[in-house]
Amino acid sequence: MTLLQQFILPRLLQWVIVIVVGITITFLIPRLSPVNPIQQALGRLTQFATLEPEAVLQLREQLMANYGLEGSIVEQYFRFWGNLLGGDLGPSFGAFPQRVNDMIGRALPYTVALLTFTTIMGWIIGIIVGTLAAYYPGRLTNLVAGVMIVVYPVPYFIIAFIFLMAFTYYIPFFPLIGVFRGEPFEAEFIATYLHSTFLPAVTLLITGLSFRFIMARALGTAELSSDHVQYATMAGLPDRRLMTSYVARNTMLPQVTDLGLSMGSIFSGTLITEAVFGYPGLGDLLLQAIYQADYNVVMGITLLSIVGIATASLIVDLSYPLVDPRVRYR
Amino acid sequence: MFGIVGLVTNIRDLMKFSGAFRWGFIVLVFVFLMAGLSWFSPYEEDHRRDTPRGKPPLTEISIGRDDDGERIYARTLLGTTSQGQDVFWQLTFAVRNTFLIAGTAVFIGRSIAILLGMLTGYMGGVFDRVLSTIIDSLIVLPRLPLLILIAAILRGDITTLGLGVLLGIMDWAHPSKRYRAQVLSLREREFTHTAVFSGMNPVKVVVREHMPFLVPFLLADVVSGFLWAIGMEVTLAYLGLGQISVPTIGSLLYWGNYYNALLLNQTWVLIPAIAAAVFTVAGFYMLSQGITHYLDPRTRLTRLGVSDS
Amino acid sequence: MQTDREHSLLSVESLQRVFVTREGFSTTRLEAVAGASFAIRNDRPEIYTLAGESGSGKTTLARLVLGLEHATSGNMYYKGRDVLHLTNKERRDWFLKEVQPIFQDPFATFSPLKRIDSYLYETTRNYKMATTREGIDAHVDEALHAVGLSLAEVRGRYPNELSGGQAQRVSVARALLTRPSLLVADEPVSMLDASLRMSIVNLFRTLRDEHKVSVLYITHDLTTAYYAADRIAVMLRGWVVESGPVENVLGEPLHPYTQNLKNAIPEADPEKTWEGDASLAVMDTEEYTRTGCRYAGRCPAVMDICKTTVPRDIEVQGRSVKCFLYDEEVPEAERTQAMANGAPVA
Amino acid sequence: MSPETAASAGMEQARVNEEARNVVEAEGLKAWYITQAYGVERTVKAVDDLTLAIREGEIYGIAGESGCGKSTLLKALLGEIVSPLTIVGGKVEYDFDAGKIDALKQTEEDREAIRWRRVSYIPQGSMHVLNPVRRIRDTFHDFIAAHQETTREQSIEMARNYLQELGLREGVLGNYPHQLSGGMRQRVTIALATILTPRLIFADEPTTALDVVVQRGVIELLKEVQKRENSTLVLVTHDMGVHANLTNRVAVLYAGNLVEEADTSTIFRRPRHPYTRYLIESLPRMGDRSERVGIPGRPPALDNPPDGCRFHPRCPLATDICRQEVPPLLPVEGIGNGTGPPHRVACFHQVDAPLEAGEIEHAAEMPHAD
Amino acid sequence: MLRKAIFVAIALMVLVPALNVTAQPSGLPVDVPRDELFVMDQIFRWSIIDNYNVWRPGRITPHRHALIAETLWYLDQETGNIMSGASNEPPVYNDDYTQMTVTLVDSLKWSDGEAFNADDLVFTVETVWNTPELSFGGWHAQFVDFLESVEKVDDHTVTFTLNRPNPRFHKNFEARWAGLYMMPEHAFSQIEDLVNYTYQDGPYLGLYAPVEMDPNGFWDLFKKRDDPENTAVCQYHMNEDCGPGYVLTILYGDSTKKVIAMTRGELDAFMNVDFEAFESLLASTPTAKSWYPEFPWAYPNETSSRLIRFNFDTHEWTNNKDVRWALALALDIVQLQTEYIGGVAKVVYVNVPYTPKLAELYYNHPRMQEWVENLEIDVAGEPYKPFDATVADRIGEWADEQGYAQPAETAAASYGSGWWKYDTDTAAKLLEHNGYTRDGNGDWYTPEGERFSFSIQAAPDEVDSFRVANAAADMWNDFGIDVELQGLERSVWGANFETGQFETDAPWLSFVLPDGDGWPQMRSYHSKYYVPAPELHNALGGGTPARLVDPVLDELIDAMESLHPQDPQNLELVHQFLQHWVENMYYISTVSFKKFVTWNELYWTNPPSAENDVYMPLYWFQGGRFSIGGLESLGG
Repeated sequence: MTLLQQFILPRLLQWVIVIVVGITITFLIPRLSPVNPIQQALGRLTQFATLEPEAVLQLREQLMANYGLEGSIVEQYFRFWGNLLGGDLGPSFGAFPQRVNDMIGRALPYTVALLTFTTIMGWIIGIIVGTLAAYYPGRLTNLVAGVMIVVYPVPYFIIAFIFLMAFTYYIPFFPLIGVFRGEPFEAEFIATYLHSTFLPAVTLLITGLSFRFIMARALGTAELSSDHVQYATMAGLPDRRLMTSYVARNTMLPQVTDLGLSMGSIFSGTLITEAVFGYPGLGDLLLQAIYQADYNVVMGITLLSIVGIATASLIVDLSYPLVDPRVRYR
Repeated sequence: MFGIVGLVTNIRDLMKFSGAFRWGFIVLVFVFLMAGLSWFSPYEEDHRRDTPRGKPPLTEISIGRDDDGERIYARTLLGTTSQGQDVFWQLTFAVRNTFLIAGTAVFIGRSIAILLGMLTGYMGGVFDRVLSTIIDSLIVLPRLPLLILIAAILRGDITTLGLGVLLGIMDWAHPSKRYRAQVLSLREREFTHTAVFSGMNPVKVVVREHMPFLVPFLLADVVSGFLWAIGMEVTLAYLGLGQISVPTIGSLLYWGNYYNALLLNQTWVLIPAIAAAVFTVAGFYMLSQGITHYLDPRTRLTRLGVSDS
Repeated sequence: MQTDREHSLLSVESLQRVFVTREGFSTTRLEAVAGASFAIRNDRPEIYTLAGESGSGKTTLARLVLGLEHATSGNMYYKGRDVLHLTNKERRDWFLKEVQPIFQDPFATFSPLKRIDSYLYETTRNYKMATTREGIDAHVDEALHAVGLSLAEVRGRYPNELSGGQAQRVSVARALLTRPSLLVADEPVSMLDASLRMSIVNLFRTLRDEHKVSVLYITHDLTTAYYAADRIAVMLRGWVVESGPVENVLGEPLHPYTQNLKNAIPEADPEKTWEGDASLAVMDTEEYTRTGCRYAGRCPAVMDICKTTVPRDIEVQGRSVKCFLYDEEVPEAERTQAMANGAPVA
Repeated sequence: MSPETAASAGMEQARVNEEARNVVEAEGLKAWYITQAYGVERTVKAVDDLTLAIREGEIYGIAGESGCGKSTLLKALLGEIVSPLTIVGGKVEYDFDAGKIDALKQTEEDREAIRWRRVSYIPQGSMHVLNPVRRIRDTFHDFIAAHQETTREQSIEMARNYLQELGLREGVLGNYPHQLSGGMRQRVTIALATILTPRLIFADEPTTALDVVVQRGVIELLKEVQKRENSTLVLVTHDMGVHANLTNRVAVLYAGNLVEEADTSTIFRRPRHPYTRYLIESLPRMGDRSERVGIPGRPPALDNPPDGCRFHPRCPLATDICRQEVPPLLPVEGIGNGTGPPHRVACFHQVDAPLEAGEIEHAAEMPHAD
Repeated sequence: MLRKAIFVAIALMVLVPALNVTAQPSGLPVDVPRDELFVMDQIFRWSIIDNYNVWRPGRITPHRHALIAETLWYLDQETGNIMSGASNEPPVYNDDYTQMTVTLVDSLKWSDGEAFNADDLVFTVETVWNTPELSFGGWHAQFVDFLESVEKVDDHTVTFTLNRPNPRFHKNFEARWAGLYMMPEHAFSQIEDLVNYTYQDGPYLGLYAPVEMDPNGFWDLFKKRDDPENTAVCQYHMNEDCGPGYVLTILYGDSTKKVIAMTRGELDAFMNVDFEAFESLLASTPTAKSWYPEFPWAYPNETSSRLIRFNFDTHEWTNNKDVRWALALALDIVQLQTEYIGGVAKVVYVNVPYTPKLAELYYNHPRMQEWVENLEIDVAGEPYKPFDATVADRIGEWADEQGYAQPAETAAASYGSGWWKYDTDTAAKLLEHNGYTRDGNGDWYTPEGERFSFSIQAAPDEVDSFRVANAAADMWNDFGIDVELQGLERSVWGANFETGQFETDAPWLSFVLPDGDGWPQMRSYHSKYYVPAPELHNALGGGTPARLVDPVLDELIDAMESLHPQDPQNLELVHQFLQHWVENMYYISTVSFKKFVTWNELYWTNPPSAENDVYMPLYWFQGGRFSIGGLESLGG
């Protein structure tokens, strides 16, 4: 009971608030946009035709109904929540009558796979290399650190673009866009999938890794001077054990927290990277939707990312006491 | 201590103390000089067609005519863009404007962050819980999609400063949480009690006793703030959502990309802009490393030679 | 428990402070101070010691007195006034002036980023002890002289430029600036070398005798307590288990816990080495949650009743003892047997 | 839950074989902190020209105020020399069964062979010396596995047995450090340092910042550990009470110099150096409320120690010779039975009287103790 | 053990992609030999997947439905000629244009072997007429508006009866981008919900049938029918087995990526890239070519033109004709066309593209030529002749200077019409006459004493429009006006002009159709469609973003409506419209559309080009059905 009341419930509540606040914001912002999807659709439909005003009016009403834009913004808001709780994100505006659910459903696995892989790999490699760098200071590690510090602030798309040019043009080794053959989980699909995902993954990995590296190195350096590491060093523990169980294990704790908090920016990076590489994930879909003023798709994706990121944070938060035996809540 | 003389002394002291600070300082002075040079540019900020287009660095180019109508020739340091602008002078404008955007963003974001961080940290109770919950929610929100949307709404009307304000408004949640944690721990430190028993009122305690401890955090945050703001500026500009007619590091990249600089091997258009972004942020990073190290009481003690025997 | 509020400088009545801590997924309710009562006399200044192991609640009690913690229940009176419910203004204008703290770690007492004299000036100015520049300097200098320092030695120095003893003296001097009637000194010497402790403890004696300042002295070091204090309250896991004049309590401890404490003192005499067992707690929180006597877990004279029932405070031999060994409601034979099992009474 | 009871045996002082050989010998040891900052070299002579020998099986105490070089001496004896600490001169040698080992020139292999199996170290402030995210049993395994072939199960079994032997509750093995009380943590640390039955144990202020009851438990544990294998225990603490209760012999350090060395009872009964007398005199005692004073003044800064006897600015007996010449550390004639190590003192004005006589006059003009 | 497993897993995660990349050099998503596969630029990324219903509303690129479907006629954009589809005879109207009779080709078959006949057309018309949701292209609204009845006369003849005269009713079945596509009556009559029917399995009337689609919308694969001889395309080509076996449409992304794809041999044709990208493509890929083998390379006869548009509704200064003329005279068209456009588009002084057909009807028509050469405008009371006939020649000189080989045609045929003089002095006079003043720096101030400044909006991804805006901003700034160039993303730019949130912008449009008819485009400018900003400009069904109200135009539009497009009187009215427009300088027209439609002759040859100008290369207009049908394989 205490567990539930004192620990899980407040966090679940927090999770709910995060989602409500986030979704409300994302509901409102597109509706403040000057780009009216009805006008756009009308423009498309009437482009080659001579129409009488009545016909235009009829078309407009029909579109409003289709797009769920009838009524005041408050009514729209509650209808939106109603649909949402029913698991329906509505129709796409740009690709009417496609359902947003279907569009997201198609893109989601790509993004999740890319994001999960690069985040975990970046995290692991960053911590390992960063801890090594903290452990063995010297010319080489300074060089690596220098490179990382330089790479870290470079915006995602620059790295993405450099890779794109280098490995699709000068050395035409990778496909220009995401190319996937065969049915999922067939050998051919996996082969083409890996082939297409390599560059976006490396881009995300490098940027993610650089920050993890910098952080791990700083934390590792601090940890090395801590009493328990010094004592273990004095006791002649082997380097590998010191590095893993003593330095890295302890530096991982703030890294876990940071990982939970940085899911949002990692997602942003994925968005840009996907767009550059023509990788058919959520990011690419979102960018297209924003350009087409496709509210429902934008909202669907933003909403999903809020829920996803909030849930990721919740999981990190809930699991933190399991990771760190010291943690006390007060 | 906080006078000009004190500042100069501190900086000198820091330069001696920390290699990171030294390098960061030099890099930033260089970058600031670049920004300052913009006021001496022979070209106007938003002007195109000043030079021949797309010439590589150190080419001799015609830069106009003298009074007699004779062409004047000069070598261009970093080459020219496809829009007929001198890359070097464009870069000075770009650095200045990006600094303005990022600086505004950092200033606004950190002001909100400090204010909220301190408020929540000191007030505690329901106020803290409500505000902290909201802050936590905002941390989790993915900002880039929102930013792209807002930029799309304001585009055309958004000024350089406006973009800075917008970025600032979006970048305070994370630091304010950090300040709150810091304030919470400072509040329990013994010297805080000493200050209270010395009869200092809360404002004095915060300003005199706690602020100095927040400075390293602030500096570290300023760096990450700059990093984020520059990254966002560049990303928005790349997507064509910034004010691309104003030279910024991002719009330089945008135009370079727009005119297929990489395809045409006109790397001189892109490299200076990327380098400027990297140097600025790396400079700030090193600076903050140095200052943080310097202000750390533990290292300060060793520095002053009070070592254990 | 009702104390003589009117005639006490400080009167603490059944003060309680409960912490709820969460460790991992489990919650513990810790009674860090459990209905502690004591009083510092008003007629003449005294050094009153709160002694006990670490984790006995003595520091929490000191913080309660200083108002740094909120009491969960209980009362506290200073010069007859209820000080648990002061307005902020009353607290600042009157109480803080009357009661000043001295903290354990002299280096943590002052911000390492500030000059140490700034605290002295702040205190003088904020409590309006002097107004002119000269007056302030003189007032500060006077306080520093009282602790054996001078303004010249301290001015412009950062805390880390002073030795621990000097910094602790400055801390005392700062506390004296408001001309308080009570100093609350929380383990003021535990961070100092044994050879330096005496100088601070002596200072308290001087303050009591010459400056008429009472000191609430919180320590685990019974030798300095014996040396300096007039009266003592021994604390165990939030309880005051034995209190009275220091000669009585430490000279002839009655409570098995006090005996244990006294036995543990390492005397600087190779002839007088320890006898008997020292008993220690494994976990700090364990004893707080024990039903019955909190010492029952490691008491050599433990009886069955101790494990189930909380003992009363018994007035015996000029002191108050919280132990069934002296409770006449417990059959005498049982008590004698228990005492025989227990450590030899010193 | 049963009460934690420390070992109660062995209340008498450990007996030292009079003919025991020296396990550690230091000769002319100079361990300085040398820092180089922007071309300015700073030297802190934390240990300066120090010679001592510690015999097998004894408990050797090193006493002195903070800032006297105690911990540095211990690091030097341990061979744990990390910049800016530099050995400027002298040598430290261990002598176990297999010939002498130069402690200051240990290779990685030497270190691996010696550390924990022969020489061990009990640190100050156990609060942070245990890995906070590792259960005690895993830390035990780490420490054991670093020095001998073992499986995790074997290590834990070994640790369990050892804790039982020491009278500690084996249940702590499953705990994390933060779950233990300070005293328990310190005792676990001692067990951790001694589980491989080292011949030589260095303990640096093992009881500082512990309250009396815990302190007593720790000291008794140390005694127990020492007695088990008749190890040599080198104990650094500023607390003379601990020395009185635990050690066989005490060396008193002042400002990086050894000023007096004698067996414990001599040190406490008939200390000859004024500083030693001060150290002991300044301690309050139960049952005695007569006024005591601390040592006037404070130890000198070691980057610029006073000429001559380093104690002279604080010494009421100081004369001109003290200000000019460094007093040599010489054996006291006519004391001791000739077989044990001599009582050595470095003072021109030794006081040859039992302490009770209160020979030192407190100079009224002396600065306040600090 | 667990640790080892994790290690192995991580190692695999790193190694497998690394090993894999060496095994997978091809960037194409399908496994079809290149001698059977033609790859072309898809232009858009599909957001609607696996839906080949070409009648439903929503985005659709014409090349897709033209590959699989068939309408009655096609309009050659260049010549204005009608090309036959499912009908190879022009429609026959009765005298008052209330009845239209259509004769269908009798040799076409659906891909399932059923013959195509009049039942299919009648079914198609009636279905669309009765189903508002099948409104792509506005056909439904048109039928509701005009149609009285549709009747089958015989198996290959259908008669439409209209409720009022409409000489342009056949346009519904004439594909410029899209015409009403034929539905298979025998199959669709069985389907209840045609709106949501995805039409994945045919039967199709076009040459190709869809076989595979990228679930992510980046590409679409079509396979040639087994009976190509029964399709209109192969019958047009008089080749029983015309066209590649497979067509892959694929979207790589922006100019850079398209060029890279072509250099990699993974793209055989793309719609357009910018000038710089095209140049770098030529340098790296010798087999790539656009319309001309030499300068100016690009296909010049796209049927639209670029212009600078004013908003007459919200900004006072735009309503001053003199100011508009001053702005026009402050533009150096030669510099604009050479420096900004690269010399590759034809100059036009009015919004009529300079295709051979339209040049003949408008620019080179004696009536227009005489008018423009003698055109006089009033400059501060003095008459002034603004026309400069030497523009094309000067561009030719510039091209010589650049060392470009000149095309065989005359300068005018290559570089377009004359334009307005670059005469900043006269422009200054015009402004000063209207109370504008100039300070010592040459900066202009409005009569109210404020700095004369405005913004020009354009979408950077619409390359030439944006460069026109860029050039105008540069030149006007040089002239002393503070002009801000706003590059806006296309949807925002679009929304801005639709709601009147701009001062000037750079759109593209044409006043006439490729066959020369003006009414369908010009009718929007009728003042009855006017709505004030910020209402949607086309809220009333017509409308212009400029919010122009001019009774003279109204009269001309009304007069055109009931005239047959080919009626000489119609042409005269269109001329009058254009003259009136220019005299008022309502828009500043700049250059005709050009397109770097580029073909890589690596796997496929015989694309349309200047040497092979049988049909225009704009494959996205009619889905490339004719040009793709004419391709010949070069072997894999």
